[in-house]
Amino acid sequence: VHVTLKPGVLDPQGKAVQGALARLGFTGVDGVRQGKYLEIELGESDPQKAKAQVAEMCRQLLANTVIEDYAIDVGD
Amino acid sequence: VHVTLKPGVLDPQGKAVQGALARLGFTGVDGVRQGKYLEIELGESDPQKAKAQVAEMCRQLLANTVIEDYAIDVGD
Amino acid sequence: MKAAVIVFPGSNCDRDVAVALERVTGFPAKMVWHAETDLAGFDLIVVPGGFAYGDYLRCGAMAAHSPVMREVVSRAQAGAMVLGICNGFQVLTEAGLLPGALMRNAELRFVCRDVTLRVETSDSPFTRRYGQGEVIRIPIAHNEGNYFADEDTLDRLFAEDRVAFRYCSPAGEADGAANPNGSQRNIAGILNERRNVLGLMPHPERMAEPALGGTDGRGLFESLVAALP
Amino acid sequence: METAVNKEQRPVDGVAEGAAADAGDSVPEVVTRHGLTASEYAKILDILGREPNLTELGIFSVMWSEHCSYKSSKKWLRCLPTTGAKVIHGPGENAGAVDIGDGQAVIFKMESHNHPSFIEPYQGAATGVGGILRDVFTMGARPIANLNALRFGSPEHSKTRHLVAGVVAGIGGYGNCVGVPTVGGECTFHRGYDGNILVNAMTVGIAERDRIFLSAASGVGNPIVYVGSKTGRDGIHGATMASAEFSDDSEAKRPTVQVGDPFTEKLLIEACLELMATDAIVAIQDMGAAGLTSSSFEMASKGGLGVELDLDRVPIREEGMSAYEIMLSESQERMLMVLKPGREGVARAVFEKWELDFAIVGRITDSKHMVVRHHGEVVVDVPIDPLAAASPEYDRPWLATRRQPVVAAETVRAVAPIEALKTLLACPDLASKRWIWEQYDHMVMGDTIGRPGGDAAVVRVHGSGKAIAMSTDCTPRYCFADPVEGGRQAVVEAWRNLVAVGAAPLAVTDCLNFGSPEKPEVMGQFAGCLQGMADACRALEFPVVSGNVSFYNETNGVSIPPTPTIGGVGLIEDSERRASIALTADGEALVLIGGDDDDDGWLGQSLYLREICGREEGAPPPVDLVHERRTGDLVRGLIASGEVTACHDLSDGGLLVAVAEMALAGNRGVSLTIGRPGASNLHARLFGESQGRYLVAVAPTRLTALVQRAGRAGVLARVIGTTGGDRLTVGEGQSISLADLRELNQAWLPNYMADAAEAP
Ligand SMILES: Nc1ncnc2c1ncn2[C@@H]1O[C@H](COP(=O)(O)OP(=O)(O)O)[C@@H](O)[C@H]1O
Ligand SMILES: [Mg+2]
Repeated sequence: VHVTLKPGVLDPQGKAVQGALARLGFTGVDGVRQGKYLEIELGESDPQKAKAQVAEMCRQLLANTVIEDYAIDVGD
Repeated sequence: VHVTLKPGVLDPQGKAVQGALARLGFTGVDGVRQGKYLEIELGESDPQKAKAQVAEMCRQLLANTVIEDYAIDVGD
Repeated sequence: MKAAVIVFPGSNCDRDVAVALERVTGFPAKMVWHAETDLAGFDLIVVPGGFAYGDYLRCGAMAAHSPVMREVVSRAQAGAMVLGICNGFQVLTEAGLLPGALMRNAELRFVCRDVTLRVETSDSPFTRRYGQGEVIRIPIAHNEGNYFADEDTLDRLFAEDRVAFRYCSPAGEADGAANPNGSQRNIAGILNERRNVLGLMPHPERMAEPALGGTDGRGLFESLVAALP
Repeated sequence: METAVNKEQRPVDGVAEGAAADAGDSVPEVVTRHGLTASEYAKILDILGREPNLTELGIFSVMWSEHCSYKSSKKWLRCLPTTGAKVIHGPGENAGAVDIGDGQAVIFKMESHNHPSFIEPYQGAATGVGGILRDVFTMGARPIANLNALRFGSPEHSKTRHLVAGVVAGIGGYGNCVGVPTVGGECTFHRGYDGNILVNAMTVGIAERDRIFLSAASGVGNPIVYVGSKTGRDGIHGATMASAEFSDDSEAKRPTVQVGDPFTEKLLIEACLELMATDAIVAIQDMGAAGLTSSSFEMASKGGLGVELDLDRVPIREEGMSAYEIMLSESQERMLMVLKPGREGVARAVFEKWELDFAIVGRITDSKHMVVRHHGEVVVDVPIDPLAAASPEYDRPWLATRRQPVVAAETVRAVAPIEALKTLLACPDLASKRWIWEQYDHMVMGDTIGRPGGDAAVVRVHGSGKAIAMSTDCTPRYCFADPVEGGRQAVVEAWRNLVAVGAAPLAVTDCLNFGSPEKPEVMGQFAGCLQGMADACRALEFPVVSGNVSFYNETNGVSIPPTPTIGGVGLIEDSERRASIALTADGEALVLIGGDDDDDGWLGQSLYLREICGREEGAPPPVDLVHERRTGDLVRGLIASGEVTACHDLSDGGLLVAVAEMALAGNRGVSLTIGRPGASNLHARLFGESQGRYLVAVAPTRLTALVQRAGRAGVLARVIGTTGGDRLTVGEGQSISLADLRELNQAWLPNYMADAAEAP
């Protein structure tokens, strides 16, 4: 699961990382946005159902939908 | 860039998320690991070079290689 | 004793530690901005608590790459004392001066309160004024104080007598109930191999005068006066 | 933020605005969407002599919003005493300033962030802390302490846990990072806040008296400088949102949530204080509600001048922002300054050192107009004085709250004292709030000598022997039952908490949280509370020097209980001469100071009545301001002369709860000598909430002198127990160990929160 800040929402961490990269001499960095990445192991074997379950988890807990978006990839 | 905790390193956040999911009534969650996800916009147009640059950023700053691994995807 | 306190953008215990240093040792400390690159002549360098660079990305990560940190590393190699408190401890691990890493507290909450610590070794320039095994009360205030290192490193730290402080009960038991943040083996502070670098999560500078609730933190600064010219 | 009372603003006719009055007129829909009424729109046409464009409409809308204009509250705010021998700046500046001697001033203010915190608790609370910090350091003060007064819904409500977790983490996350200790506050729960929690944040700072910075611009041609973070599309129309009632579709208003950046705030504090040490600044104003609009407007308006802004120079975070968006953005961590000519270089160097944005965005003019250019075109041209002068003021209809009958003690069920005590100490309102304050760094800056858990927090004035005492207080159930008594009580409780640590109370800030002013009952509560506050502030010479009004705290038409939070600030001249609630020695006498035998057992609106008997009713305890002052002055004197070893005021839960709190804090038992079986109305004497009382501990050798001294002051002093042991004993055979009591008192909140499901 990727949880990222909605476009337009201030990302203080990304801003600070960008500054730090510049201080380290990395040039050409035009923007940094920081998000969360979660790996969830599920008992569920049906990918469809697993995805639906995780989407529900995102809405209820994993993402703060006021300011964040989420995207789900189902692996194996 | 995905920054994840090395296997074997305890993940207090992942553990807490797992606990919270259980309290919310989600069953069948066997494990949760939480990592970071960074989107970096680069001026560099050569994907090879971009990847090399970002790998260097990871080594120097973005990941703490004592406890973390990183993986880089170059988009467009 | 010539002491420097490094100031990063976001440091916030820089003044506190300077005040305690001067109060206990009588020596004023020099505040050094992170952009400076010359620490020659200082025999004690303090990396203070706070939120350097907001603790964004990882605590201490961005500060560890400040110009001044290269100089801190080289001064440490030259034998100067380096003390990292709280955020300073995180910076020292990120800079590679101390092994391991400080992760999010097991309870995932910031915790600010007095804890009791056991002095695991009085054989260091930072702890010689404490008794071996003495139990002291010092405040902690952190969100990422959960000390992690792999088992080999932990074994080595103990084998080499490099664990300076462990969280313990008031009776001196370093058990799970006394562990405020999930640190492996209740570790609160560690030394480098040469024993001239100490990193610890608790704030001795906050317990250096009776009005603040106690004086158990003074021993650390008194030890340094005794150890330094 | 705007000012509480602006005496310059001429009252306009007292027409009550409201749906009925406006129903007949038709105004463009865009006007209504901006929260402006037909009569207000007519005034705009009149002032401009033409139709406003969208940006101008936005500007009028925010400037005349309840939040910025105080249109419904002004009339009542005027009744508060705001002056005093030590008051340097009362309401009307960013924060109040009071003289503390030695050329120093204490500067403080409280502000609400209720609506944003309900929508996004972490960021809402965090940005609330950020905003109030800026109000204080804008004036040149270094912030030395934060406090927070929190009101949540019933613990059983499904949202409460999530809100508590987020708000506390947000306050801690911001305050801890900027390195200002969060030293106190309050936190209670009631179903009246289920749909509308209160998050009131207070900051206290210290400045040199002769280096206080104000916002009035001067010097035609002087550059206007923008510093801090870049401007994004954050919180556009937050000010009007904060003034609009909640409803279930408030989800739709979500995009206005702002994200706080405490790291940038820390840099901004250091950079501003560094620049303030030079002579470069003429005027400075933080960009709070209504952002660039209200800050630039206010600077010009107070200086009687005009302002010219070039939006192309404003540091922008997102592409393609319109003039409307730039003018109304509420992006955090930004300041506007007027510099002396030629000092731009000095200022730029400071802000660049701290890696903050710095831009010259305009200049002061003598046009008395606000003129804004964007892409080379004039996009705003409004005259300043007429806009300010025509700022609406309403004398809204109000309905006095009906008084409730006095509850006689005889009609209240008596429960065995220890059982009742156990229930009370574990009830949500009295349970220890340690779980909260341990998430706040309350010791950073190295001057916290009175940590949370006592009556008032105490923080030393750095490098001196003086200390500042601070407390936030309000008892909403009293205010609901009787706004006038409740308003008085909120003030006297804050005053008492300061006295109880040995401080001389100086002044107050307030945060007035109420429902919709368009409802006569709510206006009645507001008017009543203000009258009560005014009485008490006058009688105690405890002026109001800053504050904030938050109306429209309702959900689906139901208003919150009236909650005028009082932030009291006091001075301890010698920080060694103070008291704490912790008992320090065995064998001492515990003495009840104040009150009288007839009046000890006021059970109406008490926590005993609510928690034990399930009754929320009756007249609240009356406040006798003369007695209050006499008693407090005596207690302060006793502490100053070192006569007593511990002190605690009596408030929620009454006498036995206060005794228990002192025993727990000092880990020392108490045997009460009142409470022999058969005593009449014992439950009322032990748990009644009569006002004006304190408990002190005194060594036996000093007891007689103390009782005599009290007698001379005309205050009753009654020995009610002795200290010692590890149990709390009431009468024979009724006792409980401190360990058990502590467990009950400490466990409730952590246990409650253990079930929280929060994403870390
Ligand atoms: N939200 C909070 N933040 C910090 N401290 C708090 C908070 N809520 C309560 N406290 C602390 O808990 C103690 C008890 O609070 P309270 O019962 O309101 O005191 P009092 O009855 O004396 O006004 C006080 O020291 C107060 O500062
Ligand atoms: Mg009190």
